[in-house]
Amino acid sequence: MDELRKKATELLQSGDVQMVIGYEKGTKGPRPCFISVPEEAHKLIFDEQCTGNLAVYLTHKDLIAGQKVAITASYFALRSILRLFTENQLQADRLVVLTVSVDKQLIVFTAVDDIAAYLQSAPVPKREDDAALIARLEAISREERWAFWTEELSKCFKCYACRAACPMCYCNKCIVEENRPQWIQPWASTLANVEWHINRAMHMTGRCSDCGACGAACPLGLPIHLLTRRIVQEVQENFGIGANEAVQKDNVLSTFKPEDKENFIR
Amino acid sequence: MSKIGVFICHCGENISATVDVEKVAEEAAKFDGVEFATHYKYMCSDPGQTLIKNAIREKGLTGVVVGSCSPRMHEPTFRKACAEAGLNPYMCEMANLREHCSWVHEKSEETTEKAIVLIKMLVEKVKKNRSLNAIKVPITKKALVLGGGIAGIQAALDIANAGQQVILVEKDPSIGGHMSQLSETFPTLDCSQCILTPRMVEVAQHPNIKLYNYAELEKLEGFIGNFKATIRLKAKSVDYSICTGCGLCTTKCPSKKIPSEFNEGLGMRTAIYTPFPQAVPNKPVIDRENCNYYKKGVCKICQKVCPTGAIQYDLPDELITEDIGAIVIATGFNVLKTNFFPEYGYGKYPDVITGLQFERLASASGPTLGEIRRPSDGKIPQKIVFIACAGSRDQAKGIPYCSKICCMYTAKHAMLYQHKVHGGESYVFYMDIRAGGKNYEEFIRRAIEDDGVNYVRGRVARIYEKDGKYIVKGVDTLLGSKQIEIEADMVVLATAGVANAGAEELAQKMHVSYDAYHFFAEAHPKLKPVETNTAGIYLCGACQAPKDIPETVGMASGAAAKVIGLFSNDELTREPLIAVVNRCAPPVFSTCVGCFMCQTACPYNAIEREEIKSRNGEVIKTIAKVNPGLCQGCGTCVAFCRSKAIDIQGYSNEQMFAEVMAMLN
Amino acid sequence: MSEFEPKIVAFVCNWCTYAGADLTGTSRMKYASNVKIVRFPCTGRIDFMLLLKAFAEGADGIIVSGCHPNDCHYTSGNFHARRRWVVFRGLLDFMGIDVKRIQFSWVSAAEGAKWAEIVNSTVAAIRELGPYIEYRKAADYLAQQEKEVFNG
Amino acid sequence: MIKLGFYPGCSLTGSSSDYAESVLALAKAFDLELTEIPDWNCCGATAAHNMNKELALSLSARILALAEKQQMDEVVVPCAACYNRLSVTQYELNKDADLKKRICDIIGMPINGNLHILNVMQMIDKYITGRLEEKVTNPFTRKVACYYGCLLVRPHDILKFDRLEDPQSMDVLMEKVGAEPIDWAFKTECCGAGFSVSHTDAVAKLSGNIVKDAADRGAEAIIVACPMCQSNLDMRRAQINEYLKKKTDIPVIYITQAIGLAVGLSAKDVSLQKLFVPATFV
Repeated sequence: MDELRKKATELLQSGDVQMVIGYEKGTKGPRPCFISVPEEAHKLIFDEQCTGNLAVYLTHKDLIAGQKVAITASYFALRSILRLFTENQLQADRLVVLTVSVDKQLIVFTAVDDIAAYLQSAPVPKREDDAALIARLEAISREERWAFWTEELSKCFKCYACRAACPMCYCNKCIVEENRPQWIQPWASTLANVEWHINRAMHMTGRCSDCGACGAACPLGLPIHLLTRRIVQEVQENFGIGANEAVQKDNVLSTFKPEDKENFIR
Repeated sequence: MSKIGVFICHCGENISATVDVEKVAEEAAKFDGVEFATHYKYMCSDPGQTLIKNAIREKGLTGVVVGSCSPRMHEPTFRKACAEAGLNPYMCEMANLREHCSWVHEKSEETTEKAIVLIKMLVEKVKKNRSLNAIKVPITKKALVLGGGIAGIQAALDIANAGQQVILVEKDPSIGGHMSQLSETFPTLDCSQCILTPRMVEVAQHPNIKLYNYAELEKLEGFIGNFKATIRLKAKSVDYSICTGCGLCTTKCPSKKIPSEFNEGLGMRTAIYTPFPQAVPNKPVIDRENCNYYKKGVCKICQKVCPTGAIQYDLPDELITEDIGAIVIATGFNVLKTNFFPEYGYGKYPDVITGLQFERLASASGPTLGEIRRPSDGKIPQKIVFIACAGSRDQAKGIPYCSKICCMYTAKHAMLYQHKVHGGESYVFYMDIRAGGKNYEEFIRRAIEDDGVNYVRGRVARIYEKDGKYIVKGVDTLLGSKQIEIEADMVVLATAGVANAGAEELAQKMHVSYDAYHFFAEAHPKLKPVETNTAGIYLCGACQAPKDIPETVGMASGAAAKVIGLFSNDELTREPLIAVVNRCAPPVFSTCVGCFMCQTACPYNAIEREEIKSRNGEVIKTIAKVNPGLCQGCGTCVAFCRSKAIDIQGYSNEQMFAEVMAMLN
Repeated sequence: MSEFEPKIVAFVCNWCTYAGADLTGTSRMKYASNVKIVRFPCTGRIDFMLLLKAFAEGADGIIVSGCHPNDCHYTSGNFHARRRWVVFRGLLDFMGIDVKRIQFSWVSAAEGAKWAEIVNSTVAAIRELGPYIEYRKAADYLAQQEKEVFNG
Repeated sequence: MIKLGFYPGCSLTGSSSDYAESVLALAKAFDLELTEIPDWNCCGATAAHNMNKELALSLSARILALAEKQQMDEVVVPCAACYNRLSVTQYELNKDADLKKRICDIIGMPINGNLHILNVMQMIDKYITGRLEEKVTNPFTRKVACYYGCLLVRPHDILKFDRLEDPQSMDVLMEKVGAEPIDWAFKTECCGAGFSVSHTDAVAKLSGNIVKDAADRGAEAIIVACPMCQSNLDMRRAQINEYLKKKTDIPVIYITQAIGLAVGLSAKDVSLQKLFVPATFV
């Protein structure tokens, strides 16, 4: 951690970057912080508690405002950063990506390819364990699953915290704001909520870092991150493309293999 | 406010027999925005069309829905009628009341109900239609033909004879391709050179053809009608403007031991060379890899003997660019020549050769002046074995396809052998004889019956050398799978036809697709055999798949016809049913966020990058842009775009949405 | 009481299945009139939202059909569509939406008989499953909300 | 010390104990520790899968499961038939989840299906080649005919080992220890294999052709990596000679014996005394 603070101080002092996006100690757990002066670099922390996906800030034009920034990225944030590079949203020369490995080593990435290599070698961190819920959902009948999700999603009041927390939701105009045609009714009601969450999950295909930030951000604690996780699983199982691979090149749904398998088309 | 006209056709009785057309018109008249609804016996007839035209003029219709047959039948008819009455043709839609309703259902209320809903769907759709104008793209009337084999020669001549400009690019020092290497051609046994060389000369002398030999395509930009091709003219070390082609240099060159490509390694050539006596252009190039001067810095004999001083050692590669309207790919194929067949000993045994090498042995201009002699010792083989399907149709070798030409040329080889070596014994091992073609089967029968070639149906397992003979171990499946061994003096392998080594790279350069075997892919396997999936790029000959000369020439003329057709207009007119990226007010400019994932989805490479710049030239945003010359209107990008920034004209999100909503409410 | 007549929406591509359905007509083969066809240039164009909208607006079943693999008029639109449907179907099933109500198929321009068979078997299957009220209930809930909002 | 699993199979504990001994001796010389899979059974060889597919898969599957249970990652399988059966079984089970489940139920053990199954050439290639040339003290300076037989390289789709029609791996290794491999025509011809006991006349003919070609082309030894090939070419030599109407005395040596000798092991270390046709030149 000292190394990280030292590096941040150095980057800010030298003027190499104008801002460091990192974590500081918060009341309950770590919270994001934005440090622009070297004197504040001592606030930075980075441990296994720091799971939030800071990559979300990289596409905030008002926050970044043309500055060169450094970011301390968790494993999943690294995936998101890779994806943002793939989608032409980041410039390699305007960003310094840092992370701290499991054995507490500070890593400064010099090339985008190095991030990919690191993701491949580092262990995937454990997230909040939803195994019990997933097992339950897989065990119950389809009708019961529908009942479960409509019950859960009927509570959603479309605050879009899930969208705000997601680094991949950087569109200028979200599908829910589209009104010609009005694909999704703007108000919060079960069907419109279901449609929104299906759209959100589908739009994450091949892009999702599987960080779970959407679910964590939900003020009602709805398990909506399970939807995107399901998509990650579908991609892995059907096309043999893992999350690390999917984020790196093209898009799972914009590409194909003639030999892709399915068993439901007559 | 929309003013839609609805026109229900009886189609004689084809529709009215099961659908209550009066009721449909009556109900349609009640739909929101419908100004006028009627029915008529034959809407596509002259009076029917007049009915529509009059209604457009008299009622001031803003949209038309014709409820009749399939739009795949008469959409152009009714759109044209609308245009004639002053309505934008794309404001006309058709509801399929015949193929999708009256013909497939019994007469009933449900059938009429369905017809009413179908009309309603299209009424709602047409309300969201926009006037569209056909897309015009200017055309540069100059064609680029890649490859100077028989395919490229034919295509170039056809285009040039139609009065259009052609640039022919050939990678070797001479045009002619594989056909120039052949001895005689099946099924007529006429001499290949005799029929080819006049064409080659015609190319060289044609005022509309500019020939670049020893050149390759370096880069290709642009789109149909508007390509920009960069061509690399490889350094020849000979100034062609001075060289007279006297050939003195090639006789004096001291490096004489270079295996000749033209003779498939069975003869030698010099370092400064023309590949063969009838070469076009008949001027030499220096093969720098094998030239003493380039290797050791001394020699310069060719320069000394050249009467015109044409030899210039320091000439570099040259890059030129040409504006091009259309491209014909005619880069041909190759045959497998590696140690691909360890079991047959190719590459290990000097007298196990490929079919192409046999062509050179049989050719009067070849290294043996047409006598069949063994490469190893020059002896005339008394017993010879031909193996068809050497690699082809062999999943284990990774070539499951049939190379198509081998059955025929193997029969020809065996026949030539029998003609040239009296008393010689020849065997052909084959899997099946594929002789589909005019006079082809008769040719095979001649080989077997008149010339006494022994055809053995079966595979060869192994060839090994023993006491100066090649033991060909095979099986005769027509004799109860009897194992047979033939002690041969020479073996000829009909090795598989494969794509050229650089085919994949070239395809990527031009953005055309290729198949799993690196042959270029046609746009449609049946109906677009000479088009590629990139508009304005056509293909012909064996670069698409192995094929024989008549088929190659036919395809070349087909590709040429496409080019000539394209060049017959000054502008290219295309249906405007293409994708467009939306634009909106600053500071957003477009809801496109520039992720460019649509680029990877587009089968036509129609999506480009567009920079939105501020007044002082600073790039504010980079967004996608659809090239209207390339987009074919499949709409894959539309369904893929998360932020709905791309939409497709004619099948827009609003239109499709309206149709679905209308159907169900 | 009359038998339940399912409403079925067919999303088809112009070049294969639409033409195949035309052939069903020219061959005068009969099929149930429950199905109405929406024509798209290509299966690659079919937005998954349209399927959801169809269910919400009262469809009991959906047919999505296009060119067989390798036959796409646009070379690869159906391959893209196939991937989309694999993922979409997995997600819907996870959420408890009845994927048995969506029939995907490849019907070529020559397969008029296959189109009739697909339609008839789908109608029969959906008739068996009954009306998709379950999904529309979520929409009814929407209507209630609307009432609450607008009628106080 | 590198530890590898070891599956000797039936032949190596009986008629081909010399093969087992030479494999172990060679491994030891290069610091490889081969641990036998405990409680192993017959792989089913060529007999089982002609009779009952399920039985054949179960026999080999049990061996794989036992190896996995010992947390072995790599298993050396010197016998070409065993190597073939174990590899094919793992491939078939990985390909078909239902089948895997059924077989696991039969043997009562789970199978992951990620075992690395190595034949002797692969073992040598992976763990010995790097140090081979430096350790050669007694180069095997003989003309040799490397004989691969049918099972070592087939079916290629599954084994993915060497070139199908003209394999090279033994030739390359033999060159490294100083031998001169000959170019000959019978590298992958059948020796008669399973007819070793039932149709010795067929063996005499098939093996005879192999021996003859090797001898005619001047080979001083035939090098093999399969116990069946070895026994057919060696043990049946009397009948072979009868068939050939000629006395041939070319010995048939396991590749592990030949390499063992080259790196300084004694003839006894590699059990050379067990040959029927003696290697007189050693």
